[in-house]
Amino acid sequence: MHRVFKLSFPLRPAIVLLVPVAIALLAACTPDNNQSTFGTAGPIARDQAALFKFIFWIAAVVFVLVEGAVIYASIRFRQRSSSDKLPHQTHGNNKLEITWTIIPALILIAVAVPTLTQIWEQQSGVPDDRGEVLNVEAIGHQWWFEFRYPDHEIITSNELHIPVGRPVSFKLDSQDVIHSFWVPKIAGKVDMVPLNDNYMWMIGDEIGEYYGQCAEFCGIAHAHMRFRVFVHSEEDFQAWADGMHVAADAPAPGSPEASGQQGFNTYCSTCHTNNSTTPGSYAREISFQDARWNGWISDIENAAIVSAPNLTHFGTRTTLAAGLKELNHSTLVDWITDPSSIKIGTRMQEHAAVYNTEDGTADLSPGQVSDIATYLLSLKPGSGSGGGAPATGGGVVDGAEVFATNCSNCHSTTDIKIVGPGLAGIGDRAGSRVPGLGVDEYIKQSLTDPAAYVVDDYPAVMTDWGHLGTETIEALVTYLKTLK
Amino acid sequence: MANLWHRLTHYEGNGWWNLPRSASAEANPPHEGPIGGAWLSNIFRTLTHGGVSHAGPGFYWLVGLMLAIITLLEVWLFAVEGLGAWYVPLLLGLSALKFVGVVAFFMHLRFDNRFFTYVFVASMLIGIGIFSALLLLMEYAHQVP
Amino acid sequence: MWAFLGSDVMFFGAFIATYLVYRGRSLNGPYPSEILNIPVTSVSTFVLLMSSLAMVLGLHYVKEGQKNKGTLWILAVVLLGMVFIGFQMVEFSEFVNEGLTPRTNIFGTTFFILTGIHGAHVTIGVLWMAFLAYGSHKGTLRPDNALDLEIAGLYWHFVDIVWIVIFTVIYLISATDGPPPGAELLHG
Amino acid sequence: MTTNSLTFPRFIPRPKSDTGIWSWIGTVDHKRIGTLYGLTAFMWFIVGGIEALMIRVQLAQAESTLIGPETFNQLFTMHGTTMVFLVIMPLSAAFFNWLIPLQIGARDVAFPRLNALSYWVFLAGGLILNFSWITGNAPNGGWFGYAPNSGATFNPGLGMTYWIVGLNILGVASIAAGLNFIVTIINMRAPGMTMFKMPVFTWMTLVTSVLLVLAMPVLAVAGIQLQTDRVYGTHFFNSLGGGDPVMWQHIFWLFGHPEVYILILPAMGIVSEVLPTFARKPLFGYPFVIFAGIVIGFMGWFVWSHHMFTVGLGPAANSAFAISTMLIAVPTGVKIFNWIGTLWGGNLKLNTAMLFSISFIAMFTIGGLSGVMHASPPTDAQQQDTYFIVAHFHYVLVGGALLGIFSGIYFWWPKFTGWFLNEKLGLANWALMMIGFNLQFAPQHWLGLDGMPRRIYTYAENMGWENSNLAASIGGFVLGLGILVFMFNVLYSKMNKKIAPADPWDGRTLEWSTSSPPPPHDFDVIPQVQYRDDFWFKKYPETVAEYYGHGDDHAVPSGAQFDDEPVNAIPTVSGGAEDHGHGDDGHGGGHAIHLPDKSYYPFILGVGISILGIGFLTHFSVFLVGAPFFIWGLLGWSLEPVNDPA
Repeated sequence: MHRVFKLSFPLRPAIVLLVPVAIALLAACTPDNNQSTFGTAGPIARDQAALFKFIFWIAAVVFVLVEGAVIYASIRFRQRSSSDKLPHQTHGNNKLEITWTIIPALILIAVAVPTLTQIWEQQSGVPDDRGEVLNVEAIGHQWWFEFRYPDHEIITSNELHIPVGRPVSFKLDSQDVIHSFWVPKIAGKVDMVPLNDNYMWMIGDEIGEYYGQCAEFCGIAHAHMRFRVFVHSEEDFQAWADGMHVAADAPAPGSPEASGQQGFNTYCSTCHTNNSTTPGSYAREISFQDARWNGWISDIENAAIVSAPNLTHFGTRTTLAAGLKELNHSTLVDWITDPSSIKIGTRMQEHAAVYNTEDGTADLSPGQVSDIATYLLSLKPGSGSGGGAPATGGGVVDGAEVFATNCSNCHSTTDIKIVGPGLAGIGDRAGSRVPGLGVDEYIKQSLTDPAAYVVDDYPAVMTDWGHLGTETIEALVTYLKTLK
Repeated sequence: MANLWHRLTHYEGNGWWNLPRSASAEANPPHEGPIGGAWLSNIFRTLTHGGVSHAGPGFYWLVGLMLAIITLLEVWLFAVEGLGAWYVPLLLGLSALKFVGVVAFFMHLRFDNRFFTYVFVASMLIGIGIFSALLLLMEYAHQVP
Repeated sequence: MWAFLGSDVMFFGAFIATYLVYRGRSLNGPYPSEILNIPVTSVSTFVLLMSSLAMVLGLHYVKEGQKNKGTLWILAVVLLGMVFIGFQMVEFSEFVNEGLTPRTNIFGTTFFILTGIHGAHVTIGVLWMAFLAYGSHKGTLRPDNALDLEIAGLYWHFVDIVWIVIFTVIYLISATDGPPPGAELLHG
Repeated sequence: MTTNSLTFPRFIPRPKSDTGIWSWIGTVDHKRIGTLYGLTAFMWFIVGGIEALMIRVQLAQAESTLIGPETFNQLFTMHGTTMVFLVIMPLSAAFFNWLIPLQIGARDVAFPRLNALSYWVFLAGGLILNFSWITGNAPNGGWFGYAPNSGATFNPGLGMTYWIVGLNILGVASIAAGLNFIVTIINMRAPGMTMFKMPVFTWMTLVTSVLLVLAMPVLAVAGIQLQTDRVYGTHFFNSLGGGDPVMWQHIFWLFGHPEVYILILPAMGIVSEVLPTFARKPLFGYPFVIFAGIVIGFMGWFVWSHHMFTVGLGPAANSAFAISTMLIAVPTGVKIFNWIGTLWGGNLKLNTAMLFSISFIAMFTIGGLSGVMHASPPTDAQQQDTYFIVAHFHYVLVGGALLGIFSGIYFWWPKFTGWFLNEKLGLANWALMMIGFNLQFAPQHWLGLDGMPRRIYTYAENMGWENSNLAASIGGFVLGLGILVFMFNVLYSKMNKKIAPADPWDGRTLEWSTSSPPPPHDFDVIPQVQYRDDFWFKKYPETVAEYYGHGDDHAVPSGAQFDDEPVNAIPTVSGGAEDHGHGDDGHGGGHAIHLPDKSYYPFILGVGISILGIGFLTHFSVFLVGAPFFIWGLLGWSLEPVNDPA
């Protein structure tokens, strides 16, 4: 047996212990990596990294001392030959015990002081001496992020734009499960807990594009729940914010964009809004998002409507599917055709009627998909003329477009019930709803005084759309009557 | 301090950790119940049966009566309006009294080791500690804007 | 047994803490103030308290070797325990009739689960005591193995003290709880 | 003992045979139950290891599509649950069962039938949990089961129900085992063994048992609440109904953090036995090691919110828990320093068991230091839910608990079986495990700091995570190879038996005083205890003065007076023999050795409990099947005397 002991070359534990150290040196932390916590671009992340390094070096010293002692003792006091001599049978040493109780305690106090300082700096509200605060509400959804700018009345998704050097105050919420909001290079994470308002703040002090990712396990597509943060110069940020209120140019008739718009309005606009540029669209989109959520939670099995990212000015984005892929025509076509080829588990594929096919791919021809993609990529702040809400433009008002803009979040053009009734065949039945009201009169009354008559089993939630103007409403009525 | 240390760490005749090995070593516990110790027990023992070492039915009836009175008192407090902020602490105090009453005078396991009593008391302390902390956290621990 | 009771302390502690955390968070009625019936529950609390008294007396007589008195008092424990469970069943069905179920609101959730689990403990205790009463009647429960009864008694007293806490916390303290301030605003 | 004169019909005869399957099903022998625990836990260890390797295969390269997200979520959920509840805890329980009666000089545990029940219930819980794989509905909400992601709305399958039912059944087993060992350690010590003469492993078992008994009910509450939410539509964690998902996190971690110490303290106990034996000197600072253990056990209750630093508890709560978390590092450090003190100046036999123990100190230190790094909420904000945390707790649980357990296996194997494990293969086993383990988990530190979140089934190519992940995956397979070498070692050593004497390592504690393997009744005569490490000091009486002698410090002197007193000065049971080595059996008789008779009822009750558990998963009518078993087991148990009248 003793031969075996001799074979256990005593340096072996030393070598094995050195492995992690060696790896540490080899894999020296690389701040260039997209989510490195060391490539900091904001004061919070910088403080956190500095605190980490402070603790790390203390730990390194302790590590070397302790492991050194273990290795030294293992070698120095190993059994030589077969000497069975008994070592001194000590029971311990009280002075030593007290020493090595107090020294770690002192070290921990040294760690605790900067820790507490930073906790109170970072977690007790946004500082008011660092510049004008930008307020953002970030909302986690399975599996994408929604960003609302209450000051600017902007809603967007998956790509967050902030101005450089200004504190951004986040109100974090979630609509479904717990998510976590994390931009490693700018600030550590804070969880998004449903109906538990959480707050954090951050400053991005270097212009650039940064990666963010959901860090709390949130279900099947957790790995794919990412986002981007763009830190702009103040001017660029203003330009972006202003652009978000400029409507996209209407597609030229007959162009692929126009055909794509048609497709979008038919298949996508039930859940996706793509034109939140006009005054009032901010509040409306929030209420739609709530309605979509209620549509899903109240009947998960058969929901025809789910929460979905706002696609306003989608063409200005750089990424697809919550920061997963570079956004271009071919990735977008892949995405629309079969979302699970990029991201498994999307609500879109699960619930949207257009994916109700044998293999789960979209029930669209390649041409249609391509047109929709082209249309979406064309969504950018327009030249300013002729765009905007159709109601404000001159000339012929397109009822279909008005419907897609204003109504399709709650009403489908088929028989499917979303929030309100599906409107296929409305022209046939509108005349018999209220005695004395003809088809046109009934539809008009429903639009301008919706509470006057509510169809059974539907909630009386529709608002007065009289502000659209007579001309628009006329066009809408004409369009609605064509629905079969 | 040194004395305490010795009592804790070393075996000395009646040290805290000198736990008898079996039932026979502690056949007659010095006092009833784990809580309150000899002090509380002796008071009631004197009150009820003049220092007889064994509690009798009379003693139990008396404790039962007191518990019933406390319950009535609680219900009366409930009926009385206008106690305001005193209401909850008063009730908690009274029910703590009942709690101790039952534990101290009804519950005693003669042939069990004192260590188990410590386990129970420790669990009470840990339980009260962590669950109060939990209440505080759920009530007040929130991020501010 | 004390150690087991320590375990049970944590068990009930967690439930009671849950109740307290969620106290006053119900978003819709019926609220505690509308539904709790303090006088009736006071009676059932009294019943359970007296069962503890019966318990110690039973134990006392069994130890003294007075078989018949012992059996009688243990039977009294069983009876009082059953009365308590009866009260609880009446209370539960009453609440359900008035529209409070575990699904109605968070008060219903925490109330039913906490008192229900306590009721399950009482039921186990009643069965245990019935078993021992039978043993006492048959003469197998004697002074020399009164430890069995003593352990069961500890359990019984523990269930009683848990009820003392529940009665105070759920009934007396919460009896005036109405809707939380701004409940209707939360989700409107 | 109490109702034996009742003439209820015996439902089934008592098992009598000492061999064959029925003797195992009816066994109440702590050694056999320990073996069952060990074998079952090792089986789950292989299952959990395969799950881990599948995770590593999927993550070895970027954008891998070998395993889909659904399966991946099930894999990491079951890997965590299995390794915590079905491997480390029961492996520790195997050591408790085998060693506690031997170390305290008893013939069995306090409640042998409860002990058997605890095993059968554990087996049932493990089977129910893993049966979910066969149904394709394995739990997928993470081992932490955060609501609402684990609730019925977002997780409609049966998976999380399996998880809840399985864990609650395992909880019953743990509470039963915990109670049993508390009572055993308190009531059944050999005459003269005061609390501060108990072996450290026994002490750590006691602390662990208390933690088990107090922590598992909290998990049960969490499980019941989640279950009623899922099945009956209550609102405990449903924020739409007034509940709060943060509450789940609090309750879960109220259980979860003591659980961490439940996992690590037994390994600390094992190491505290192995190091002194092979250093051939007593444990350095015995009372300090024990107090550190008690303090850890107590403080472990007040640090749970450090799992929730990013939940948004606000600065005050985060500060408080940061401080309490850092404080708990102090007693842990004390233990590590005392182990080094034990090595220092020793005469170290560097065999496999010792190498595992030394590696334990080294690896656990790394886990402890990285723990301090995220005890600080600001740095934790970057590290929470990243691979840094994964690396940290694997250094604690693999580098700590598992290495400790392997050390214990090599150390006590001769005692358990009567033959040695091969040392050369043991060295290979150790080296492969250490290399593989470090290669797997050291790079994960960097992955975490590079921003790789946990629980993602795939990652993009441009993140710079490929190399480290590949290294980790290779390390995983090296570690797996180490485990294969261990299994081969067992087979090889069994075929080439090298018979072990009663005291192969020149041991220190009472278990080495009886034969290897011990007889069914453990000790022919119950030992009388005079000293800490009584067996050692009786072998080397000349060292007594050296250990207890009056030195320059004052930790011992007055205590030594008492420690040195002959045992008859210590109150013992009536009838205790006064001369050394001729004690009675602890029951005052001193003649016949009474062992508890075998019984089928623990098994029947276990079957009943598991069928009732299945009822929650399937249909309430299954209760009707389970209830008879349950009642039969309970009644039979109550009416059957522990021992038949001789």
